Amino acid sequence: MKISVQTEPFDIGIETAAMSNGRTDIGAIASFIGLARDRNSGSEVSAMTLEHYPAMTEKALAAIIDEALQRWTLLDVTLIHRVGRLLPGDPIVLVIVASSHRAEAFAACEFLMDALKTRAPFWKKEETFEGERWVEARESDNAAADRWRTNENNRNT
Amino acid sequence: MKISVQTEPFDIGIETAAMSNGRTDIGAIASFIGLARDRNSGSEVSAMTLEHYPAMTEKALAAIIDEALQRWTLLDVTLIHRVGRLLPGDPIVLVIVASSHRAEAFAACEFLMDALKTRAPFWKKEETFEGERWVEARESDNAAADRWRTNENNRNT
Amino acid sequence: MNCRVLYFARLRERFDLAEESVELAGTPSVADLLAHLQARGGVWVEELGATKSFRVAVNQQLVKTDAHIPDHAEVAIFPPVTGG
Amino acid sequence: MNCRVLYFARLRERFDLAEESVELAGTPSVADLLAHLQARGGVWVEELGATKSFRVAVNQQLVKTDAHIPDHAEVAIFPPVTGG
Repeated sequence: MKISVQTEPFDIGIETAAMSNGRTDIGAIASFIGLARDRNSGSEVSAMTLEHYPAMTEKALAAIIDEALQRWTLLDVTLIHRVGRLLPGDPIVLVIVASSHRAEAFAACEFLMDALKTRAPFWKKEETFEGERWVEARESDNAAADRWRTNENNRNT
Repeated sequence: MKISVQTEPFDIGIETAAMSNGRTDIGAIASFIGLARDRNSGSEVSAMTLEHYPAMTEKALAAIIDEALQRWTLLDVTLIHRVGRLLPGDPIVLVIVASSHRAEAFAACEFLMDALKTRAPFWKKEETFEGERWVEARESDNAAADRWRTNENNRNT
Repeated sequence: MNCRVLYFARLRERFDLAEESVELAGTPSVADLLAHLQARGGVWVEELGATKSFRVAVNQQLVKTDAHIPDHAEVAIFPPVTGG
Repeated sequence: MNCRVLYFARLRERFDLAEESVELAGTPSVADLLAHLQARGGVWVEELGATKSFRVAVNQQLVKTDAHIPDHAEVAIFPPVTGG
Protein backbone atom coordinates (compact mmCIF):
# COMPACT_ATOMS: atom_id res chain seq x y z
CA MET A 1 0.00 0.00 0.00
CA LYS A 2 1.44 3.39 -0.94
CA ILE A 3 -0.03 6.85 -0.40
CA SER A 4 1.86 9.96 -1.43
CA VAL A 5 0.98 13.65 -1.64
CA GLN A 6 3.81 15.33 -3.51
CA THR A 7 4.81 18.20 -5.79
CA GLU A 8 6.96 15.98 -8.03
CA PRO A 9 5.62 14.16 -11.11
CA PHE A 10 5.10 10.38 -10.96
CA ASP A 11 5.81 7.61 -13.45
CA ILE A 12 3.12 4.98 -13.94
CA GLY A 13 5.72 2.53 -15.30
CA ILE A 14 7.89 2.75 -12.19
CA GLU A 15 4.92 2.60 -9.81
CA THR A 16 3.39 -0.38 -11.62
CA ALA A 17 6.70 -2.25 -11.61
CA ALA A 18 7.17 -1.52 -7.89
CA MET A 19 3.79 -3.12 -7.28
CA SER A 20 4.14 -6.20 -9.49
CA ASN A 21 7.85 -7.07 -9.65
CA GLY A 22 8.62 -10.41 -8.03
CA ARG A 23 4.94 -11.31 -7.58
CA THR A 24 3.14 -14.07 -9.45
CA ASP A 25 -0.29 -13.83 -7.80
CA ILE A 26 -1.50 -10.63 -9.49
CA GLY A 27 -3.83 -11.24 -12.42
CA ALA A 28 -5.11 -7.71 -13.00
CA ILE A 29 -3.80 -4.16 -12.57
CA ALA A 30 -6.26 -1.34 -13.24
CA SER A 31 -4.96 2.21 -13.14
CA PHE A 32 -6.05 5.77 -13.64
CA ILE A 33 -4.20 9.01 -14.33
CA GLY A 34 -5.96 12.37 -14.07
CA LEU A 35 -4.27 15.18 -16.01
CA ALA A 36 -4.52 18.96 -16.08
CA ARG A 37 -6.40 20.06 -19.23
CA ASP A 38 -6.03 23.21 -21.27
CA ARG A 39 -9.75 23.97 -21.14
CA ASN A 40 -12.43 23.89 -18.44
CA SER A 41 -15.97 25.30 -18.33
CA GLY A 42 -15.47 27.08 -21.64
CA SER A 43 -12.22 28.91 -20.78
CA GLU A 44 -8.64 28.30 -21.72
CA VAL A 45 -6.63 27.32 -18.67
CA SER A 46 -2.93 28.26 -18.67
CA ALA A 47 -2.06 26.72 -15.28
CA MET A 48 -3.60 25.52 -12.04
CA THR A 49 -2.53 25.40 -8.42
CA LEU A 50 -3.59 22.55 -6.16
CA GLU A 51 -4.03 23.40 -2.50
CA HIS A 52 -4.72 20.79 0.18
CA TYR A 53 -5.25 20.39 3.93
CA PRO A 54 -2.03 18.63 4.91
CA ALA A 55 -3.11 17.34 8.32
CA MET A 56 -6.17 15.69 6.80
CA THR A 57 -5.15 14.63 3.28
CA GLU A 58 -3.32 11.38 3.93
CA LYS A 59 -5.86 10.36 6.59
CA ALA A 60 -8.70 10.90 4.09
CA LEU A 61 -6.90 8.93 1.37
CA ALA A 62 -6.11 6.08 3.79
CA ALA A 63 -9.77 5.94 4.86
CA ILE A 64 -10.89 5.70 1.23
CA ILE A 65 -8.39 2.90 0.54
CA ASP A 66 -9.52 1.05 3.70
CA GLU A 67 -13.07 1.18 2.41
CA ALA A 68 -11.97 -0.27 -0.94
CA LEU A 69 -10.05 -3.06 0.84
CA GLN A 70 -13.20 -3.96 2.75
CA ARG A 71 -15.35 -4.06 -0.38
CA TRP A 72 -13.05 -5.95 -2.73
CA THR A 73 -10.27 -8.51 -2.50
CA LEU A 74 -7.27 -6.41 -3.51
CA LEU A 75 -3.59 -7.31 -3.51
CA ASP A 76 -2.17 -3.77 -3.50
CA VAL A 77 -3.10 -0.12 -4.00
CA THR A 78 -0.98 2.92 -4.91
CA LEU A 79 -2.44 6.42 -4.70
CA ILE A 80 -0.35 9.48 -5.56
CA HIS A 81 -1.77 13.02 -5.70
CA ARG A 82 0.25 16.07 -6.67
CA VAL A 83 -0.08 19.53 -5.14
CA GLY A 84 1.34 22.91 -6.16
CA ARG A 85 1.35 24.59 -9.56
CA LEU A 86 0.70 22.42 -12.62
CA LEU A 87 0.52 23.12 -16.34
CA PRO A 88 -1.89 21.66 -18.93
CA GLY A 89 -0.77 18.13 -19.76
CA ASP A 90 0.75 17.56 -16.32
CA PRO A 91 -0.45 14.46 -14.45
CA ILE A 92 -2.32 15.25 -11.21
CA VAL A 93 -3.37 11.95 -9.71
CA LEU A 94 -2.44 8.28 -10.09
CA VAL A 95 -4.41 5.33 -8.75
CA ILE A 96 -3.20 1.75 -9.30
CA VAL A 97 -5.08 -1.29 -8.02
CA ALA A 98 -3.81 -4.88 -8.18
CA SER A 99 -6.13 -7.85 -7.76
CA SER A 100 -6.43 -11.47 -8.81
CA HIS A 101 -9.30 -10.65 -11.18
CA ARG A 102 -10.13 -7.74 -13.44
CA ALA A 103 -13.67 -6.93 -12.31
CA GLU A 104 -12.45 -6.18 -8.78
CA ALA A 105 -9.46 -4.15 -9.98
CA PHE A 106 -11.65 -2.00 -12.27
CA ALA A 107 -14.39 -1.47 -9.69
CA ALA A 108 -11.98 -0.55 -6.90
CA CYS A 109 -9.97 1.81 -9.12
CA GLU A 110 -13.09 3.69 -10.23
CA PHE A 111 -14.44 3.74 -6.66
CA LEU A 112 -11.18 5.21 -5.36
CA MET A 113 -11.30 8.03 -7.93
CA ASP A 114 -14.98 8.78 -7.26
CA ALA A 115 -14.38 8.82 -3.50
CA LEU A 116 -11.23 10.94 -3.81
CA LYS A 117 -13.09 13.48 -5.95
CA THR A 118 -15.69 14.06 -3.22
CA ARG A 119 -13.87 13.32 0.06
CA ALA A 120 -10.15 14.17 -0.18
CA PRO A 121 -9.35 17.80 0.76
CA PHE A 122 -7.83 19.16 -2.45
CA TRP A 123 -8.87 22.37 -4.23
CA LYS A 124 -7.91 23.60 -7.69
CA LYS A 125 -7.42 27.23 -8.62
CA GLU A 126 -7.17 27.86 -12.34
CA GLU A 127 -5.33 30.62 -14.17
CA THR A 128 -7.35 31.72 -17.19
CA PHE A 129 -7.22 34.65 -19.58
CA GLU A 130 -10.01 36.23 -17.55
CA GLY A 131 -8.04 35.84 -14.28
CA GLU A 132 -7.78 33.33 -11.47
CA ARG A 133 -10.77 31.26 -10.34
CA TRP A 134 -11.44 28.44 -7.92
CA VAL A 135 -12.81 25.37 -9.65
CA GLU A 136 -16.39 24.63 -8.58
CA ALA A 137 -17.32 21.14 -7.44
CA ARG A 138 -19.38 19.23 -10.03
CA GLU A 139 -22.73 17.69 -9.31
CA SER A 140 -21.68 14.82 -11.60
CA ASP A 141 -18.88 13.96 -9.15
CA ASN A 142 -21.36 13.68 -6.31
CA ALA A 143 -23.57 11.50 -8.47
CA ALA A 144 -20.60 9.29 -9.37
CA ALA A 145 -19.67 8.86 -5.69
CA ASP A 146 -23.30 8.15 -4.76
CA ARG A 147 -23.47 5.22 -7.21
CA TRP A 148 -21.30 3.22 -4.81
CA ARG A 149 -23.86 3.74 -2.07
CA THR A 150 -27.08 3.03 -3.95
CA ASN A 151 -25.88 0.50 -6.45
CA GLU A 152 -23.36 -1.61 -4.59
CA ASN A 153 -24.22 -5.01 -5.93
CA ASN A 154 -24.34 -4.07 -9.60
CA ARG A 155 -20.77 -2.86 -9.53
CA ASN A 156 -19.35 -5.62 -7.43
CA THR A 157 -19.55 -8.47 -9.96
CA MET B 1 -4.67 4.43 -32.13
CA LYS B 2 -2.22 1.58 -31.66
CA ILE B 3 -2.83 -2.15 -31.94
CA SER B 4 -0.03 -4.64 -31.49
CA VAL B 5 0.14 -8.42 -31.23
CA GLN B 6 3.68 -9.27 -30.16
CA THR B 7 5.89 -11.71 -28.31
CA GLU B 8 7.91 -8.94 -26.57
CA PRO B 9 6.94 -7.43 -23.20
CA PHE B 10 5.45 -3.93 -23.09
CA ASP B 11 6.03 -0.99 -20.76
CA ILE B 12 2.96 0.87 -19.53
CA GLY B 13 5.09 3.96 -18.79
CA ILE B 14 6.41 4.19 -22.34
CA GLU B 15 3.00 3.50 -23.90
CA THR B 16 1.26 6.05 -21.67
CA ALA B 17 3.87 8.70 -22.44
CA ALA B 18 3.59 8.01 -26.17
CA MET B 19 -0.14 8.67 -25.90
CA SER B 20 -0.04 11.79 -23.75
CA ASN B 21 3.23 13.59 -24.47
CA GLY B 22 2.70 16.96 -26.14
CA ARG B 23 -1.08 16.88 -25.62
CA THR B 24 -3.01 19.14 -23.27
CA ASP B 25 -6.56 17.98 -24.03
CA ILE B 26 -6.46 14.62 -22.21
CA GLY B 27 -8.08 14.73 -18.77
CA ALA B 28 -8.23 11.02 -18.02
CA ILE B 29 -6.20 7.91 -18.87
CA ALA B 30 -7.60 4.57 -17.70
CA SER B 31 -5.52 1.47 -18.24
CA PHE B 32 -5.49 -2.23 -17.59
CA ILE B 33 -2.77 -4.87 -17.49
CA GLY B 34 -3.62 -8.56 -17.42
CA LEU B 35 -0.85 -10.79 -16.06
CA ALA B 36 -0.10 -14.51 -16.03
CA ARG B 37 -0.78 -15.95 -12.55
CA ASP B 38 0.88 -18.84 -10.78
CA ARG B 39 -2.46 -20.55 -10.05
CA ASN B 40 -5.64 -21.22 -12.01
CA SER B 41 -8.62 -23.47 -11.28
CA GLY B 42 -6.90 -24.97 -8.27
CA SER B 43 -3.61 -25.94 -9.95
CA GLU B 44 -0.17 -24.41 -9.89
CA VAL B 45 0.72 -23.04 -13.31
CA SER B 46 4.40 -23.00 -14.24
CA ALA B 47 4.00 -21.39 -17.68
CA MET B 48 1.45 -20.73 -20.42
CA THR B 49 1.53 -20.46 -24.19
CA LEU B 50 -0.74 -18.05 -26.02
CA GLU B 51 -1.84 -19.09 -29.49
CA HIS B 52 -3.79 -16.83 -31.83
CA TYR B 53 -5.31 -16.69 -35.32
CA PRO B 54 -2.99 -14.20 -37.00
CA ALA B 55 -5.19 -13.32 -39.99
CA MET B 56 -8.09 -12.46 -37.69
CA THR B 57 -6.55 -11.09 -34.49
CA GLU B 58 -5.83 -7.49 -35.47
CA LYS B 59 -9.13 -7.24 -37.39
CA ALA B 60 -11.02 -8.41 -34.30
CA LEU B 61 -9.17 -5.98 -32.04
CA ALA B 62 -9.76 -3.09 -34.47
CA ALA B 63 -13.49 -3.93 -34.60
CA ILE B 64 -13.70 -3.87 -30.80
CA ILE B 65 -11.91 -0.51 -30.66
CA ASP B 66 -14.22 0.89 -33.38
CA GLU B 67 -17.19 -0.09 -31.27
CA ALA B 68 -15.71 1.70 -28.24
CA LEU B 69 -15.08 4.81 -30.35
CA GLN B 70 -18.72 4.83 -31.39
CA ARG B 71 -19.99 4.46 -27.84
CA TRP B 72 -17.73 6.95 -26.07
CA THR B 73 -15.82 10.12 -26.89
CA LEU B 74 -12.25 8.90 -26.72
CA LEU B 75 -9.02 10.69 -27.59
CA ASP B 76 -6.79 7.65 -28.07
CA VAL B 77 -6.62 3.89 -27.47
CA THR B 78 -3.64 1.53 -27.21
CA LEU B 79 -4.14 -2.22 -27.18
CA ILE B 80 -1.20 -4.61 -26.95
CA HIS B 81 -1.58 -8.39 -26.60
CA ARG B 82 1.31 -10.79 -26.24
CA VAL B 83 1.51 -14.26 -27.77
CA GLY B 84 3.96 -17.14 -27.25
CA ARG B 85 5.23 -18.65 -24.02
CA LEU B 86 4.83 -16.62 -20.81
CA LEU B 87 5.75 -17.23 -17.17
CA PRO B 88 3.77 -16.37 -14.02
CA GLY B 89 4.12 -12.63 -13.37
CA ASP B 90 4.54 -11.79 -17.06
CA PRO B 91 2.17 -9.17 -18.47
CA ILE B 92 -0.18 -10.53 -21.17
CA VAL B 93 -2.38 -7.64 -22.28
CA LEU B 94 -2.34 -3.85 -22.01
CA VAL B 95 -5.28 -1.54 -22.73
CA ILE B 96 -4.92 2.24 -22.37
CA VAL B 97 -7.78 4.66 -23.06
CA ALA B 98 -7.47 8.46 -23.09
CA SER B 99 -10.50 10.72 -22.83
CA SER B 100 -11.45 14.16 -21.61
CA HIS B 101 -13.34 12.72 -18.65
CA ARG B 102 -12.79 9.77 -16.35
CA ALA B 103 -16.19 8.05 -16.62
CA GLU B 104 -15.73 7.52 -20.35
CA ALA B 105 -12.12 6.36 -19.98
CA PHE B 106 -13.05 3.80 -17.30
CA ALA B 107 -16.11 2.50 -19.14
CA ALA B 108 -14.31 2.14 -22.47
CA CYS B 109 -11.28 0.44 -20.89
CA GLU B 110 -13.44 -2.13 -19.11
CA PHE B 111 -15.58 -2.64 -22.24
CA LEU B 112 -12.46 -3.27 -24.35
CA MET B 113 -11.23 -5.93 -21.91
CA ASP B 114 -14.63 -7.62 -21.68
CA ALA B 115 -14.99 -7.62 -25.48
CA LEU B 116 -11.43 -8.86 -26.03
CA LYS B 117 -12.00 -11.72 -23.58
CA THR B 118 -14.95 -13.04 -25.60
CA ARG B 119 -14.23 -11.96 -29.21
CA ALA B 120 -10.48 -11.82 -29.91
CA PRO B 121 -9.03 -15.14 -31.16
CA PHE B 122 -6.48 -15.97 -28.47
CA TRP B 123 -6.21 -19.28 -26.59
CA LYS B 124 -4.14 -20.13 -23.53
CA LYS B 125 -2.53 -23.47 -22.85
CA GLU B 126 -1.21 -23.90 -19.33
CA GLU B 127 1.66 -26.04 -18.10
CA THR B 128 0.79 -27.53 -14.72
CA PHE B 129 2.26 -30.25 -12.53
CA GLU B 130 -0.46 -32.56 -13.89
CA GLY B 131 0.49 -31.76 -17.51
CA GLU B 132 -0.58 -29.35 -20.22
CA ARG B 133 -4.19 -28.18 -20.51
CA TRP B 134 -6.14 -25.70 -22.59
CA VAL B 135 -7.79 -23.01 -20.48
CA GLU B 136 -11.58 -23.26 -20.60
CA ALA B 137 -13.62 -20.14 -21.36
CA ARG B 138 -15.38 -18.77 -18.28
CA GLU B 139 -19.10 -18.16 -18.10
CA SER B 140 -18.30 -15.04 -16.04
CA ASP B 141 -16.49 -13.56 -19.06
CA ASN B 142 -19.59 -14.02 -21.21
CA ALA B 143 -21.68 -12.41 -18.49
CA ALA B 144 -19.23 -9.48 -18.28
CA ALA B 145 -19.40 -8.94 -22.05
CA ASP B 146 -23.19 -9.22 -22.03
CA ARG B 147 -23.49 -6.36 -19.52
CA TRP B 148 -22.58 -3.95 -22.32
CA ARG B 149 -25.52 -5.20 -24.36
CA THR B 150 -28.24 -5.28 -21.74
CA ASN B 151 -27.15 -2.46 -19.51
CA GLU B 152 -25.81 0.14 -21.91
CA ASN B 153 -27.13 3.26 -20.28
CA ASN B 154 -26.09 2.44 -16.73
CA ARG B 155 -22.47 2.19 -17.71
CA ASN B 156 -22.35 5.15 -20.00
CA THR B 157 -22.67 7.94 -17.43
CA MET C 1 -14.24 25.56 25.42
CA ASN C 2 -11.75 26.47 22.76
CA CYS C 3 -11.19 25.24 19.23
CA ARG C 4 -8.87 26.06 16.40
CA VAL C 5 -10.70 26.85 13.14
CA LEU C 6 -8.98 26.54 9.76
CA TYR C 7 -10.24 27.90 6.42
CA PHE C 8 -9.15 26.65 3.02
CA ALA C 9 -9.23 27.63 -0.64
CA ARG C 10 -11.96 30.11 -1.65
CA LEU C 11 -13.21 30.48 1.95
CA ARG C 12 -9.73 31.36 3.22
CA GLU C 13 -9.54 34.07 0.56
CA ARG C 14 -13.07 35.36 1.19
CA PHE C 15 -12.53 35.57 4.97
CA ASP C 16 -8.92 36.71 4.47
CA LEU C 17 -8.10 34.32 7.27
CA ALA C 18 -6.34 30.94 7.32
CA GLU C 19 -6.77 30.09 10.97
CA GLU C 20 -8.17 31.44 14.24
CA SER C 21 -8.94 30.41 17.79
CA VAL C 22 -12.63 30.44 18.78
CA GLU C 23 -14.15 30.30 22.29
CA LEU C 24 -17.60 28.73 22.64
CA ALA C 25 -19.74 28.06 25.70
CA GLY C 26 -20.76 24.55 26.88
CA THR C 27 -20.44 21.52 24.61
CA PRO C 28 -21.03 23.05 21.20
CA SER C 29 -21.96 21.35 17.93
CA VAL C 30 -20.71 22.35 14.48
CA ALA C 31 -24.03 24.18 14.04
CA ASP C 32 -23.27 26.26 17.15
CA LEU C 33 -19.86 27.20 15.75
CA LEU C 34 -21.42 28.17 12.41
CA ALA C 35 -24.03 30.33 14.17
CA HIS C 36 -21.22 32.02 16.12
CA LEU C 37 -19.33 32.77 12.91
CA GLN C 38 -22.44 33.93 11.00
CA ALA C 39 -23.13 36.43 13.81
CA ARG C 40 -20.13 38.37 12.51
CA GLY C 41 -22.28 39.37 9.53
CA GLY C 42 -20.99 40.38 6.07
CA VAL C 43 -18.96 37.76 4.23
CA TRP C 44 -19.48 35.27 7.10
CA VAL C 45 -23.23 35.21 6.52
CA GLU C 46 -22.78 35.21 2.76
CA GLU C 47 -20.50 32.17 2.77
CA LEU C 48 -21.81 30.12 5.70
CA GLY C 49 -25.56 30.64 5.23
CA ALA C 50 -27.84 27.61 5.03
CA THR C 51 -28.07 27.82 1.23
CA LYS C 52 -24.31 27.78 0.71
CA SER C 53 -22.32 24.66 -0.06
CA PHE C 54 -19.35 24.02 2.22
CA ARG C 55 -17.84 21.16 4.20
CA VAL C 56 -16.74 20.86 7.81
CA ALA C 57 -14.12 18.52 9.26
CA VAL C 58 -13.57 18.02 13.01
CA ASN C 59 -10.14 16.62 13.85
CA GLN C 60 -9.61 15.87 10.14
CA GLN C 61 -12.82 13.88 9.69
CA LEU C 62 -15.72 15.12 7.54
CA VAL C 63 -18.78 15.61 9.77
CA LYS C 64 -22.37 16.85 9.59
CA THR C 65 -23.47 20.03 11.34
CA ASP C 66 -24.94 18.13 14.30
CA ALA C 67 -21.50 16.74 15.22
CA HIS C 68 -20.13 17.65 18.64
CA ILE C 69 -16.88 19.67 18.82
CA PRO C 70 -14.51 18.36 21.52
CA ASP C 71 -12.42 20.82 23.51
CA HIS C 72 -9.16 21.77 21.71
CA ALA C 73 -10.52 20.31 18.47
CA GLU C 74 -9.19 21.31 15.06
CA VAL C 75 -12.18 22.33 12.98
CA ALA C 76 -11.77 23.00 9.24
CA ILE C 77 -14.31 24.75 7.05
CA PHE C 78 -13.82 24.54 3.30
CA PRO C 79 -15.57 24.48 -0.09
CA PRO C 80 -16.60 21.14 -1.66
CA VAL C 81 -13.36 19.49 -2.75
CA THR C 82 -12.11 19.59 -6.35
CA GLY C 83 -9.03 17.36 -6.48
CA GLY C 84 -8.33 14.39 -8.70
CA MET D 1 -17.70 -24.59 -54.14
CA ASN D 2 -14.48 -24.74 -52.21
CA CYS D 3 -13.42 -23.31 -48.87
CA ARG D 4 -10.34 -23.44 -46.71
CA VAL D 5 -11.05 -24.59 -43.16
CA LEU D 6 -8.69 -23.76 -40.27
CA TYR D 7 -8.69 -25.30 -36.78
CA PHE D 8 -7.16 -23.72 -33.69
CA ALA D 9 -6.07 -24.58 -30.18
CA ARG D 10 -7.75 -27.62 -28.60
CA LEU D 11 -9.71 -28.42 -31.79
CA ARG D 12 -6.54 -28.43 -33.90
CA GLU D 13 -5.02 -30.91 -31.46
CA ARG D 14 -8.15 -33.09 -31.26
CA PHE D 15 -8.50 -33.25 -35.07
CA ASP D 16 -4.72 -33.42 -35.51
CA LEU D 17 -5.26 -30.99 -38.35
CA ALA D 18 -4.48 -27.26 -38.71
CA GLU D 19 -6.00 -26.66 -42.13
CA GLU D 20 -7.77 -28.39 -44.98
CA SER D 21 -9.64 -27.69 -48.21
CA VAL D 22 -13.31 -28.69 -48.26
CA GLU D 23 -15.62 -29.07 -51.29
CA LEU D 24 -19.34 -28.43 -50.72
CA ALA D 25 -22.28 -28.42 -53.14
CA GLY D 26 -24.41 -25.34 -53.90
CA THR D 27 -24.31 -22.26 -51.66
CA PRO D 28 -23.65 -23.78 -48.26
CA SER D 29 -24.14 -22.30 -44.82
CA VAL D 30 -21.87 -22.83 -41.82
CA ALA D 31 -24.40 -25.44 -40.63
CA ASP D 32 -23.94 -27.35 -43.93
CA LEU D 33 -20.16 -27.35 -43.45
CA LEU D 34 -20.54 -28.59 -39.86
CA ALA D 35 -22.87 -31.40 -41.01
CA HIS D 36 -20.29 -32.36 -43.63
CA LEU D 37 -17.54 -32.51 -41.01
CA GLN D 38 -19.69 -34.39 -38.45
CA ALA D 39 -20.38 -37.05 -41.08
CA ARG D 40 -16.77 -38.11 -40.64
CA GLY D 41 -17.78 -39.55 -37.25
CA GLY D 42 -15.47 -40.08 -34.25
CA VAL D 43 -13.78 -36.99 -32.89
CA TRP D 44 -15.63 -34.79 -35.44
CA VAL D 45 -18.99 -35.68 -33.95
CA GLU D 46 -17.63 -35.45 -30.43
CA GLU D 47 -16.29 -31.93 -30.88
CA LEU D 48 -18.77 -30.38 -33.33
CA GLY D 49 -22.02 -31.83 -31.96
CA ALA D 50 -24.86 -29.49 -31.10
CA THR D 51 -24.11 -29.64 -27.38
CA LYS D 52 -20.46 -28.62 -27.80
CA SER D 53 -19.21 -25.08 -27.42
CA PHE D 54 -17.16 -23.76 -30.33
CA ARG D 55 -16.96 -20.64 -32.50
CA VAL D 56 -16.91 -20.17 -36.29
CA ALA D 57 -15.41 -17.28 -38.24
CA VAL D 58 -15.95 -16.78 -41.99
CA ASN D 59 -13.30 -14.59 -43.60
CA GLN D 60 -12.07 -13.63 -40.10
CA GLN D 61 -15.46 -12.52 -38.79
CA LEU D 62 -17.34 -14.38 -36.05
CA VAL D 63 -20.64 -15.68 -37.48
CA LYS D 64 -23.62 -17.81 -36.47
CA THR D 65 -24.28 -21.20 -37.99
CA ASP D 66 -26.87 -19.84 -40.44
CA ALA D 67 -24.23 -17.64 -42.15
CA HIS D 68 -23.54 -18.27 -45.83
CA ILE D 69 -20.04 -19.38 -46.87
CA PRO D 70 -18.83 -17.59 -50.04
CA ASP D 71 -16.74 -19.49 -52.55
CA HIS D 72 -13.03 -19.52 -51.63
CA ALA D 73 -13.85 -18.35 -48.12
CA GLU D 74 -11.52 -18.89 -45.17
CA VAL D 75 -13.55 -20.60 -42.45
CA ALA D 76 -12.06 -21.03 -38.97
CA ILE D 77 -13.45 -23.31 -36.27
CA PHE D 78 -12.11 -22.89 -32.75
CA PRO D 79 -12.95 -23.16 -29.05
CA PRO D 80 -14.37 -20.17 -27.14
CA VAL D 81 -11.50 -17.70 -26.82
CA THR D 82 -9.43 -17.37 -23.65
CA GLY D 83 -7.09 -14.42 -24.22
CA GLY D 84 -6.64 -11.31 -22.12
